[in-house]
Order: sequence, then structure tokens, then C-alpha cells
Amino acid sequence: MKEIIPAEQARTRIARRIAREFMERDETLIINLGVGIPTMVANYIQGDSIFIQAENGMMGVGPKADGDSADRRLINAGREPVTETPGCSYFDSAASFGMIRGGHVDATVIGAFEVDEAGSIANWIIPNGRQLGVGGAMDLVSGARQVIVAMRHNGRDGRPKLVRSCSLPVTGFHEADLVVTELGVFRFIDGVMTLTEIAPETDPARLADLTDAAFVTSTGIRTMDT
Amino acid sequence: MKEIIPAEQARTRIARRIAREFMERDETLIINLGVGIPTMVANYIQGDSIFIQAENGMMGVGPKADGDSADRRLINAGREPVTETPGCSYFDSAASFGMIRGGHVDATVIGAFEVDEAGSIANWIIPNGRQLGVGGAMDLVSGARQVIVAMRHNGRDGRPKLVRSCSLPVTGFHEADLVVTELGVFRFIDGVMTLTEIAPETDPARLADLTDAAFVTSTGIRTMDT
Amino acid sequence: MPRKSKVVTMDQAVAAIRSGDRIMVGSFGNSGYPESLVEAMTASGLKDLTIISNDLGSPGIGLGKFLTNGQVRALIGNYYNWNPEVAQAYNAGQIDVTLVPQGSFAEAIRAAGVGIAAFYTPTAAGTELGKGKETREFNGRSYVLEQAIHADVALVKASKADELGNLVYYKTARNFNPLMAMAATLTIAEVDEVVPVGRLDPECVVTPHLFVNMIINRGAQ
Amino acid sequence: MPRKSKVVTMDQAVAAIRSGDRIMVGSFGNSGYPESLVEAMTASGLKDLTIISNDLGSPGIGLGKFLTNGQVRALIGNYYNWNPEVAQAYNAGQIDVTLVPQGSFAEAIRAAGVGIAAFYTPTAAGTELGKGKETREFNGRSYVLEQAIHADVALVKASKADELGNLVYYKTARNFNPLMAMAATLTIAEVDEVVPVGRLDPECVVTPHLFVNMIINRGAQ
Repeated sequence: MKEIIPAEQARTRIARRIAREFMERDETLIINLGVGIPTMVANYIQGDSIFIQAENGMMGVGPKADGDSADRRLINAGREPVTETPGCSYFDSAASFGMIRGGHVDATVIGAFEVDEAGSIANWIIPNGRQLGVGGAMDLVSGARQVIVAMRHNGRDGRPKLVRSCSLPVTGFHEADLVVTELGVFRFIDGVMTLTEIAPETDPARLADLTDAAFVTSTGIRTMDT
Repeated sequence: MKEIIPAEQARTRIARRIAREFMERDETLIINLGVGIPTMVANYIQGDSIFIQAENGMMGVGPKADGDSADRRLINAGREPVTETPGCSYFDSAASFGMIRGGHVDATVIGAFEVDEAGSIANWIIPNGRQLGVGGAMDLVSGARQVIVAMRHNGRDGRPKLVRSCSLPVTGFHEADLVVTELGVFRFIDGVMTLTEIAPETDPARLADLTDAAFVTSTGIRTMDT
Repeated sequence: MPRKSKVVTMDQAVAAIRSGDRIMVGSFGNSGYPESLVEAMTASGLKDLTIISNDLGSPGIGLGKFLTNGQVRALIGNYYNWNPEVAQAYNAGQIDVTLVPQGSFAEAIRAAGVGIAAFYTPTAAGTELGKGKETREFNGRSYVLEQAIHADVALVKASKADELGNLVYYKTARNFNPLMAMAATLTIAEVDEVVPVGRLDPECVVTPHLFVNMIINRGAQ
Repeated sequence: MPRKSKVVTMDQAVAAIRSGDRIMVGSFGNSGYPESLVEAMTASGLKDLTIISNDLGSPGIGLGKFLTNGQVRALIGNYYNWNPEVAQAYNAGQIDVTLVPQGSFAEAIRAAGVGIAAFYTPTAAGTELGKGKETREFNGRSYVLEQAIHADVALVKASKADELGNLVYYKTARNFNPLMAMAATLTIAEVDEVVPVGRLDPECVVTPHLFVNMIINRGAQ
């Protein structure tokens, strides 16, 4: 399958769109970013009212550390060296997941293998015998107030990642609030997967062909920023 | 009933005997002291290997603060101003009771209304309509590794406080390990209340008359320090 | 967006509280409680409050003011022997009182803060305070199921806040404050001093700022 | 009694560990783990170990050494994708692996430390990792019962200890260390530096000394 949008452009578009989602909310936000595209969201956040929590025990994660300033004892949950921000704090893993499970983290941005029409998310394992790990995925999708999925619209093999019903082991049921792909923005409104923005490179009919899940197109649909 | 031993002498004797119990153990000890006679135990502890925990959130409680040095934000669980010791630390109430419930406190010294033959302790309430409080009593008797009861042998009305079976609401069942009164030292050995030391002012037969609970007299019984 | 300050006036803080609310108040025996907030609330017309706290101070002193002032519908806590007005009001049928052993009480507040619905503790198993609660054996020992204790509002006292709302406490005035800060829908922190962001040691912050919604700065008064 | 020092030699520390023990090791992705202790253990003849840790480092690196070295019987943790040797050994039937979601894992270790037998968490309800665990509704939401996770020995890494054993940590090297320090029968802390009693701020001590049995002082080596 031919890619409609080149990979790096797709990833950037998704990250930037999610950053805008946060910046449009006129309030202090606490967010947790998974590895991959979710981490890139931080690059597009401006202002001083959005704080990044890392589940390995840090509030107020700063940009990645470059070679010289890297400290292997100051890392994010993806094992990448990071920096501090003013007003940051450190705590143990139980306190960290207490924040997450207790509903004190406003949003988590995660990648996923599949999201289905019911908002269920599969992102922790592909049972191929090579993976053996769940990390904080299940805690994050069940604990964060808003669950935002950042993922390419289709897998490397072209298969849709928005599916009728998850075929892979589920991380959390009915937990997705928003899915952003390079081709569209899907919100779960009253439990219904609803296309609210669409990339200029496609249209709802063509997008439906690239998507396994049935979705509703919002009457107020807008064009997605590229 | 005539007092065999004057009140202040009795209290001092009990406190000093319990302090000796700790000092004879050749190890670092973490202890928690209740109000009344238990608090007096601290006066007779020497050396630097016994540490006092206060359930309102302090490890390493020092002597009571006198007038000038009193700080109402530095108190023990009896609301008395106390002082710091080198190496002390502060923590919240969940962490504090975590230490207690988790079995990390070697001994708690508590007062009691009644202790019965089964080692059950009643020390939290006399249902007379004037009391409404449990505090940390139930947590301490169920959590501390060793539960030491420090109490006068008989109540003000002369009634024995070592009873066959508690008549007052129980704080914890089968929790007492050691009971020290001014007349004797009673250890629960294999669940049996055993008199191991006796005050010089009395003898086992007379002591049994002053005691409601049936107890066994140890073959190695010794005379209690006065 | 430019960050909004969490520092509010006492009027703004009290306006955020409603009659009938479940209100946690940090304290242990008149140590470490938000004095100005308690004062302002007793001057307010708020009533039918459920006060969730370790104790209720003394008659007319500290948290005792709520009861002396007739603002209490119910109490959830563990030690009211320091304030005989509590037993009197309870015996007269004027208020409800729920006693939870102090350690279970602390843990139940933490549980609410960290999203744990309930937990099994050995404390109170078989006793009057365990009655009506599910009991279960683990490894041959009896445990009682205690449920999380939530609140609408938490009034906490800290020593210092930074401008973000990170909190540190003072000695045994810490007590239940950090737990309650996590367990309520709205957390109002009364502090002695607000310091610039970056002034508190990140290793020593006890309550990270995400738990704090409003700050009353006594140092500014 | 004069106080005995908790500072021990590496030989004394390793001698306190037995083959077949359940061993917690603080770490998160090769950050904040007791390097010298892990090194000494891999040089020991200890085997059939159950390693309880967030992850298992990388192949032959950090905690990964235990597996590469054939000392592991079972793993309890949550994320082994950084170390493909784990899946290989598991698929070959050489080791048992129990996955617990990271937050439930942290909370279960804390629970062991604070005497809570089990707790209800919403994490993993209905999923494969919730299978075989009791599920229960609270306020219309499903919760899974998770049991406390204990160990025989905890190997933790701290930045500093004072001579009593009070510990402080360094940034995100804190991770599971303070939790594990509470949850084992024997806790051995490897530290970069031992400072005199009184040097650590009592407000900033993370692990009070009562949780620590032995100290390995790397600063002295």
C-alpha cells in the first residue's frame, strides 16, 4: 500500500494536533506521554501551564537531555535521559501511579495497535512470543481522566488500526476519548466514534475505506491542520 | 481497698521494668509509647539504640519540651510538645501507620482497662457515653511485633484488671505478649498467662487473690525490681 | 496559555465550599490545621457539614469551633476524647459520628487519593469497629475490608507552597495533610509562605502541585 | 546497648541471601539499581532466585545479569521488552514470569510493606492480566483484587544513608526503591555515601532507618 502521507510528516502532524488540543484548554494540565509519537507532543507545547508527569516518578519533565547533560539517573519512562523544569518534583512509583489511578492526571497520550468502535484499546502486547511486558499501559488508560491515542492510521502492512473490535489483547475497555491519526481526528461522543476533523489529502468516503471501524462523521467536520 | 504500693511508686516501677526489658535486648529497637505510664518508659531508657516512633508522624521522638522550647507543631500522639533527636524524621499518618501495621515497630507499650487470659486487650473505650474515640489503639495492638501492657494491677475501685475474659469492648484479640503491673510481670508463653516475676511485697497466693484471671506461676519465678 | 495563579482570597476559598459538603481538614490535636480557613468557615453561614478529620480539637478551639458553632451534621474520624462536646452532641442525637481506627482512617484517605476502592487491613478484625464490615482470611489471619474515604473539599495546612502549589510541611504538623490533599475534589492549602517556583528542593516536595487547587497565603496578610 | 553499625561488607551482605530466595531489586530501566550488589550476586553461586523488579535491564546488563548468568527461577514484574532474553527463557520453559501492571505492582509492594493484605484497583479489570483475580464492583466500576507482594530480601539503591540508615534518593533513581525497602524481611541498601547522623534534613528523609537492616557504602570503597 502506498503511503498517503510520508511517515515523519504523519508523526509530526499527529503530535502537533494533540499539542493544540491541550493548548486550547485554558487551564493548568497534567499530562503523561507514552513513547514514540506521544513523546513528540512535548515539542509542540508552548506556555507554562502544561506539566508532564513521568510514571517512573517525576512531575515536571523537561526536554530530552543531549549528550553532555544526559544523566542516566534522570530518565523518563521510555528510559530516555531528560531534564528538569523549575518546580519539578520526584517521588516513588506508588505515589506516581497514585496520581494516575487517582484521576489526578488530566490526560495520557499513548500509542496503540488497535482502537475499536467501543473505545477499547489494544496497546500492550502482540502475542508473538517476543514481547513480555505491560508497563504502565493498563494503569494509564484506566486512570487518566482523558485518554488520547496517537497512532498512524494504518499499520505498516496497511491494515487499519481503527477496528470493529480489538483482535489483540485489550489494555482497557471503553477508555479511548480521542484518537488522532494523520488522516483524521476521532472523538468518542456519547460512546460513538465520531470523525470531527479530516486531513485535506482525503475525504470521509475514502477514509472509511481505509478504516475497519464504523464511524460517524460529525456535521461540523473541519479540515485538519497539516 | 488499701494500696499495697503508692501510686507514683507503682507507676515508676512499671515504667522502669519495661525500660529494662528493652535494654536487655542487644539490638536496635523501634518502640511506640502510649499515654500515661507508657510515656514514662522513655525516662528510663539509656543508650542510643532504642528509637521512639510517634504515630502522628515522627521517628526519633526526644524528651518532652519544657515551656520555652515547646513548639505546638512538634508534638507526640498525646498532644504533648516534644523535642527532636539526631537522625529523626517526619512523615504523614499513612506512612506512620504503615510502619506499625507492616510489623516494622518492634514493640508498643500501652495502657489497658483489662487484659484477659486469652491475651485480649480492652483499652479503647468504656461505654459510659463520655468517650468517643479509638485513636491508634487498634492499629498498634494488631500491628506492633510485641505488645506490652503497662498498667496498675487493680483499678481505682480495687477491681482486678487481669480478668478471665474482657467485659469491655476489645481492642485486639490474643495480642498481649507481656503485662507489667506493680505487683508482677506476666508473659504469655504459648498463649498461657504466666507469672515470671513478682513484687517483694506479695506472693503468688496473695497475688492470685488480687487477680481475676487464672495464671500459671513460672517455675523460674524471680523477684521484681522495686 | 499563561499560567493562572492558584493564590486566592479567603472569600474566594470559602465561596467554593457548599453547605452539606464533605470536608476533610488536616490536623492532629490542634497541630497542623488551617487556622485561617477554619476561622473563616466558622464565620460563614455554611452548615450541615460532614467533617472528616483525626479529631475535633477542643471545645470551641481549632476544629472544635465547627461543632460549638452548630455547623456539623456528621463526623468521620477516630479520636474525639479531647473534645467532650462531640460525645454530648452524639448522645443528644444532634450529629452522626463514624469512628475508624486511626491507621485505617489514614489509609482510607490515601486510598481515595490514589484510586484504590478498598483494602484489607488486620486492624479492628473481630472488634466493635469491625462490625458490619466484610472480614476475610489471608494466610490464616483475619482482615477487615475498609473502603476509601473521599471528600468534596480538603482544607490542608502546609508550611510553604511555591507558586505552582508544591507543598512542604513542618514537623508533626504534616500529619493527615498530604493524604487529604489527594483525596478531595477541591483542595485548598493554607500556607505560611509562598515562595518562587524553583525554591523548593524537588527531592523534598511532599505534595506535588497537581493536588492543589487553591492557595491561601497567610504570609501575604 | 551501644548501637551497632549497619554498614557491612559485601561478603556479609551476600552471605545473608539464600538460593531460592524471593529478592526485590530497585530499578527502572537500568536507573537506580544497586550495581555493586547485583555484581556481587552474579559472582556468587546463588541460584533459583525469584527476582521481583520493574524490568530486567538489558541482556547481560544491570538486572539482566541474573538471567544471563542462569540464576533465575522466576520473575515477578511488569516490563521485560527491554530484555529479549526474558521472553526467550520463558518460551523455553526455563523460567516463570508473572506480569503485574506497573501501578498495581508498585502498590502491591507498598501493601506488603504497610501490612495491607490486598486491595481493589480498577487497573486490568476485564483484561488478560485480570484473569484469575477476583473482580468486584464499587460504585458501578469493576475493580480487581491484587494481593500484596512480599520478599525475603530487598536490594535497594539510595544516594545517601546516614549512620542510622535513613535514606535519600537521587531524582528518578528513586523509583521502586523506597517501596521495596519496606516490603522485605531483610533490606540491604547500597549507597553512594554514608553521612553522620543529623546531616540529613528530617523533613526530607524518604526511607526512615527502621526499614534498613544493612548498608553497603560504595563511598568507602
